[in-house]
Amino acid sequence: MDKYKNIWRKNLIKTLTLGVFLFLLSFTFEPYNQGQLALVLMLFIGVLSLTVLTGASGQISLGQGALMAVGGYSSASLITHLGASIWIGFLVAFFATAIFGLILGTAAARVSGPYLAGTTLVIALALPSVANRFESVLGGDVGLIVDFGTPPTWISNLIEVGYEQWQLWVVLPVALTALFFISNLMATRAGRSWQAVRDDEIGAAVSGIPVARTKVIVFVVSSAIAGLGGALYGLRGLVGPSVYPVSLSLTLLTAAILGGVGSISGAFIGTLIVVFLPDLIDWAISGLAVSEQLSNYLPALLTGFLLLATIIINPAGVMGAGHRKKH
Amino acid sequence: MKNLMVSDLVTDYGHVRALDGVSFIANSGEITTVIGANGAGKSTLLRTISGLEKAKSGTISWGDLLITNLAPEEIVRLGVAHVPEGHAVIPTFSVLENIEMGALFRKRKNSTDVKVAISEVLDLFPRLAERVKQSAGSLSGGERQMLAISRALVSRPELLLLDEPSLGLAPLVVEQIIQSINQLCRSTGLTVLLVEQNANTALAVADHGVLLALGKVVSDQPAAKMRADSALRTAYLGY
Amino acid sequence: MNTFISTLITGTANGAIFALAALGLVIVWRGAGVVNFAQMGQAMFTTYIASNLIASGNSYWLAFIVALISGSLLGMIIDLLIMRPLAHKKSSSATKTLAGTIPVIASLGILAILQALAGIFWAGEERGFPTPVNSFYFKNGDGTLPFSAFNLFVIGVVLIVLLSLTYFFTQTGAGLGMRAAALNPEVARLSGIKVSRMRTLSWAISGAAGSLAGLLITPSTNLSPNTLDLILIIAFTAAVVGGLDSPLGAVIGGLILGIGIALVTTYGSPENVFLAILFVLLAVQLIRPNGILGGKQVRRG
Amino acid sequence: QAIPVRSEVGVSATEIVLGMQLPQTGPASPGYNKIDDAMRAYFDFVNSKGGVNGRKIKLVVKDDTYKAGLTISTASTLINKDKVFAMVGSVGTQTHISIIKDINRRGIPDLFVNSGYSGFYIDPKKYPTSFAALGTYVVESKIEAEYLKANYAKELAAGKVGVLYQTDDFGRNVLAGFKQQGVTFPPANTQKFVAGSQALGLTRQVQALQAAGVTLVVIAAVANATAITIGTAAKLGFAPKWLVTSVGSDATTFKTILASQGTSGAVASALLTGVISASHAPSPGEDTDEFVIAFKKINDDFNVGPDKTWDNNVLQGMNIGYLTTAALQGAGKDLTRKGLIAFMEGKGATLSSAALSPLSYSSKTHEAYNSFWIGAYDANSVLKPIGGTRVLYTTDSAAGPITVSTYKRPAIAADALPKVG
Amino acid sequence: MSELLKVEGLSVTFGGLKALNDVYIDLHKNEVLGLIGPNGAGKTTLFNAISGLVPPSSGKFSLDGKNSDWPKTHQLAKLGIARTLQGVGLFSGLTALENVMVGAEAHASNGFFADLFGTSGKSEAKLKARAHKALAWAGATAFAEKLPSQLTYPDSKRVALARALVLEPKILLLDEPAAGLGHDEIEKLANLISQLKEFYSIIVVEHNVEFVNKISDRVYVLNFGEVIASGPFEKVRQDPAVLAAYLGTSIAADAKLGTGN
Ligand SMILES: Nc1ncnc2c1ncn2[C@@H]1O[C@H](COP(=O)(O)OP(=O)(O)OP(=O)(O)O)[C@@H](O)[C@H]1O
Ligand SMILES: Nc1ncnc2c1ncn2[C@@H]1O[C@H](COP(=O)(O)OP(=O)(O)OP(=O)(O)O)[C@@H](O)[C@H]1O
Ligand SMILES: [Mg+2]
Ligand SMILES: [Mg+2]
Repeated sequence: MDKYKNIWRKNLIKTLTLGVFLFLLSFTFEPYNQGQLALVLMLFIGVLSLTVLTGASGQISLGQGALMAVGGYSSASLITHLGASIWIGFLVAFFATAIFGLILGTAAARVSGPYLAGTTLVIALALPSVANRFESVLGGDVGLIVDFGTPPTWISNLIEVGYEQWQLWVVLPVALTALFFISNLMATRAGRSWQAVRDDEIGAAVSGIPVARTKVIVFVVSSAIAGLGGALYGLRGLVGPSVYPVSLSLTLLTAAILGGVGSISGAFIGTLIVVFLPDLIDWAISGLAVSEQLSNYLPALLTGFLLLATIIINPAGVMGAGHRKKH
Repeated sequence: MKNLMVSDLVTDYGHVRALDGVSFIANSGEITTVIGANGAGKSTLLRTISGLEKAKSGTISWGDLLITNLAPEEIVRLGVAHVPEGHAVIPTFSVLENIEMGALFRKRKNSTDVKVAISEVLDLFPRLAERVKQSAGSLSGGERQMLAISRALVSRPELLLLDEPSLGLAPLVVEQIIQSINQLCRSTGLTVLLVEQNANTALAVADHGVLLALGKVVSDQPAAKMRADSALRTAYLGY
Repeated sequence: MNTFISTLITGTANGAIFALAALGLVIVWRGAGVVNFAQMGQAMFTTYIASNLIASGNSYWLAFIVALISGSLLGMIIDLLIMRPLAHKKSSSATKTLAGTIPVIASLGILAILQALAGIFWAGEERGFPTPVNSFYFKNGDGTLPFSAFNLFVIGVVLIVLLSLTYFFTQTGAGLGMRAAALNPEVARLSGIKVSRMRTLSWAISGAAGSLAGLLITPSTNLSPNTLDLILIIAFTAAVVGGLDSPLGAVIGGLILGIGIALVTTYGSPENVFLAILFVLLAVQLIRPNGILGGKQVRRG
Repeated sequence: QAIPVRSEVGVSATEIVLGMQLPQTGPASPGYNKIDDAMRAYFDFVNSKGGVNGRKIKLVVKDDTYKAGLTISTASTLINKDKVFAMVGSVGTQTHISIIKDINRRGIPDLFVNSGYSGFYIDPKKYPTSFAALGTYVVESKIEAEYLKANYAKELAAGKVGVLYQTDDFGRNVLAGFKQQGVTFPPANTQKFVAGSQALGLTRQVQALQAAGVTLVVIAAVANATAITIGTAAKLGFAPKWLVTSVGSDATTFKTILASQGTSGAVASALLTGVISASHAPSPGEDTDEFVIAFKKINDDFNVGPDKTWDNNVLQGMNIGYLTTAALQGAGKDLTRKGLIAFMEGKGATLSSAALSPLSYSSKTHEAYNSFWIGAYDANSVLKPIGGTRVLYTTDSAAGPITVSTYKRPAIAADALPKVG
Repeated sequence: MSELLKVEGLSVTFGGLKALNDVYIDLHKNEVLGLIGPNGAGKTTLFNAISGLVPPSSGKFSLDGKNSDWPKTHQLAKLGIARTLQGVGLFSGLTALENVMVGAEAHASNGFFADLFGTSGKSEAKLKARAHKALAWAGATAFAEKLPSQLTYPDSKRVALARALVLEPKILLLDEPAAGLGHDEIEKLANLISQLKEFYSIIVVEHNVEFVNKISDRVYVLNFGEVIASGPFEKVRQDPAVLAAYLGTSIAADAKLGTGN
């Protein structure tokens, strides 16, 4: 029973351990890998949002990238037009996407499975149109140029920080915060009721869970997290339609599947795989005389095969069958 | 005369051994009942016979045919119909479609032969006859069970595997079904393997009884004798 | 000619094409319980095969038939190599969550592979693709009617596919068996239905239908590994709007989308087309969550 | 004489590493995916002649599938992992936007960007290292507008000129260029489509233009959308005069698409015949042009890409290879990023290339070609000067006037290598 | 005895079908009420109406003597009504313990934000303790950490019962709790229900007449959506209408009651 007493403390220790580990690790990295690690963490937040949605509530979204875009646009327009700091941008991204998720969830709570997948897909598709409609604010198809900026002087006076490293330092606390909160939710009543709704709506309802509201809440939480990831993702250089294409959503889904849907650590591992796969392929074929046509398409080909292999050999993902979150 | 002969049958679920060397014979034209406590392996036995589970070892023969580990759809085609545990129907199908499905492999859907078979089973369950167009998902629990049985009967089986047909059925209906099945046995030579929780009822209609415990046959004797054996009952069935 | 009428006609012609693609989706959904995102990838692949045949001097109709055959073969291969092993996997608790999602994800993987393979085999210039019959619009006095023999041909094909599908699913035993196999394999097998064969059959049929769609769509979209992506999304939306399990719904959905897009383009702005699609989709879901003609699910305690 | 050893990134005594990104796969790749192979072919040719100052040129190409999110990653790979000395010839406006700030901040030369978006070049203080490879959309369309005003004044006055554009920076820049010259289109004559959605058909737009009774249509769309538009119009029996911006007027793409649609080669050529377009370079079909002859040979000998069919894209790639080689020569043996940029700003305008237009690089602008000539396709699908003599018009991306240029392209050297410094 | 729950004039229709027609039922404190009747008589529908899963076309609902609206499904727990579903109906992705904790939703004091910040440890521990108690009641302590798929049928029914009990409801609605259970198990269940009677009022839908006889104080017999008889089982089973509609010939009924032989 003690296990329950200090949920926050346990998750905080877990989260901080990971954070300190990654922080220290980053010093041994070259800028390239620092940037890659930052990318992993940004996408990890996105995958986490998908994990919440698909893993805990059984709803599947093929348009998670569009939610990330909402976060990206809301923070970037604030930063470019009002000169807000990126931290304010994160906050706004979080809440703006939460509200968007509320609206979307209210409509989507009624549908499930393929229907939801379709809706989210179309949302992703409609994104450029929205950006074009509000061109003066959202920058049309050109988008809004934003970046992580430079570290404040008190840091740069202390230590020389490269751009990639600074990226990582900004992303890390945000990712850890998201991780901490999601871990908390998944370990308690909230996560339990989400799973109950996923497994049996009527059973959940007679147990006193307001099913429709719970589904909406899942959407809101998932969206807010996605928005946060999207804001970070945009800061890499640009917030624009071609930054959040349908393929981004598919990348997130791939990472979630490779890592084992519903598992938080799996989400991290899956993201690592997705981000480093191209490097791996480059390395693997560097010595071989591969035709350009083949090498161009190799990443897509391998991702496809990896996805298929994962679900055929072990649908639960790399975290192993029968893996379940334990408190 | 086609008998069902099961010998030394072993079936596992992963590490769980559900059937542990089961042997018995169900005689043609008779009702053989398989009884035993929850988890004894009754359902597994029927599922292995009908091919839904793979036998690890042992054999099942139906008449002169060895049917061990044939695919379920092949086994059905040999005249073996299985009404699995629970209300196995397709909820989004109408009642009629659920029944028709059982006759599909024999004849074209609209052949008179099939129509006759369907009207026969609908006679057996008037409640269903009133609801042929209704979707099976909206049926009451008992009605769904009737539907599952109808689907099996419409294939005009020679061997009927019934897994707790009385589950969720009103006593009157249970009585009716058992009577009809009894009658089918006597008139058409249907062979029945009946799994029941309610040993008393089952033994009352059956010719032969097989008592399972922990995946093993602990008694195999004429039903009347088994019914009278109070020692056996207290030991394995708790009354 | 009256703008409104010509808009309707153009929309109908395009809608027929979306409907054809949507029908392919409905077949696999009904026959194998899978939303097949690889559908247009398969179509793209077989259209490339046809295109190469034509380029090397064969007749259109030979290429047409080869494409249909290879479409159904490709469908069968996908089922045999991927979908069947997936269906045979016992679902563990971890995968139960995703039971309906796994084939969808598999189809996304297949799509990636097919597009990559097409790129490897045939990349290079984007190609066009011929129509079997004249695609020049009919003359109407001194103007033109925005409608061609080819449009008529497509509508004819859609009607034939629709009618035969409806007949097949509702009137024939094989159709019933196919639906049963998708909905509850265990019960279907116990009814003597050869579930695996049914699923393979439905993949084959939908593969052929998809190929057909590809052959008739690419004349207007051109051919490259990715040009059909957009069509897939539109077709999918059409199927969802109409109700995924209803062939007639798919056709209605396709027409709604085709005409809707034409109307928005004419009277609104093309920039709002996708917003309009989204709006229609959300509206349909709020009013009829399972699509216009989709079956209702009964909830029971 | 020994080459001085400097610790400049991407440069060694024997090698210069250049990076490039473009859509090699995906919906936006057709056509563009030939540019890198042509560039590499030219570099291999240079390397076969001993390289630049003894250094071999190595081109590292990354595929960004035209997704800006990916561009950022591939740029990071090029910069941090492959440690390129400079970026060269990168393709795509939207994708390049996502990295231009970062590249410039790092002081990495960003040469010969394949985008006509003027925002990249007109303010060198903002993007000091980025230089164009094309004329900007605005320059080209200003010149085209002027041509319309001179030759189609009646139609303009009668409101018989229409436009079809894609709603992105390209389309909007073209409209802006026309507007700058005082050419605007009545609303009924103005049709648009969302870039990338042409697969849904452009029939409605073409019908609307037909209904509006226009007799000349300006198309500001990518090559395949242009082909779809002209093909659709043919089906509708609508045969206006077409003016196609250079982006969408690749004859090869046009004919490949229409020909494989079953439109016979003759009909496809007929559709293209008379289409007006503009160019800063010779048409690839001009087989008497000395650059075309030289580049074609290099392409035959050195191109190992999947599709090396000679066309506008290959010509463009060859030209960038040529210019890059020239710039590297000009930056000297002691090759540094700063030095290269200084050379581009100081002497870049003196470089010559296959183009018939001079280059206009300076410390005030990083635009490339500010001159275009107007031509029409002949029956052999070669863009030929209208009226027989080629007239070059010059202007800028701002409000500058349009003048006739007297530039004469210097001849290509016998060894087909640029000669600088 | 006061009426804890009263349903008056309840009618439910599905399309043209009248599944329930003017049904009156009352439940007293600490009473076990049997609800029997042929298949499709409307028993589950009655439960569904009380639990807000189907909308009644007419009828009044009162709880504790107070008239009120028909409950919404998710408010059921708050009103102190727990129900089991026909069949098993556990959440397949949650352990037995977690399943039962979900049943205790109404007692949970941790809100969303407490969960978010991870400060809900105390409340979670309380829920867990409650769940353990309920599991113990239902005799399911041993498999608290197991997933439903790892449980035998009777064990999963125990967990399902525990999920209802954990609410400590005023009213317990049990839909065919004995179905599929062996003789032994049924015996244990009957004993358990007799014990529970001390704390709760219970309505049981069941086809096992012997079981119904044993546990219920009164029974209602439904047929074609109408109450055709009510009262103590001994009395009702003599009713010719009930015999004809439900029990069948008296001899067969005797056999099932275990009084034959
Ligand atoms: N799918 C399964 N996976 C693992 N074990 C199983 C599975 N199905 C049954 N078992 C186990 O196999 C044994 C026999 O089960 P079976 O269902 O055959 O018993 P039964 O006699 O039919 O019981 P009941 O009367 O409850 O229906 C039991 O211990 C059960 O827990
Ligand atoms: N959603 C629905 N649509 C149409 N008819 C329905 C619906 N739900 C229930 N019915 C019908 O209402 C009647 C009552 O069903 P109910 O489930 O209440 O019966 P029951 O008494 O619980 O039967 P059983 O003992 O077999 O479970 C049945 O005839 C059933 O077919
Ligand atoms: Mg059983
Ligand atoms: Mg019921």
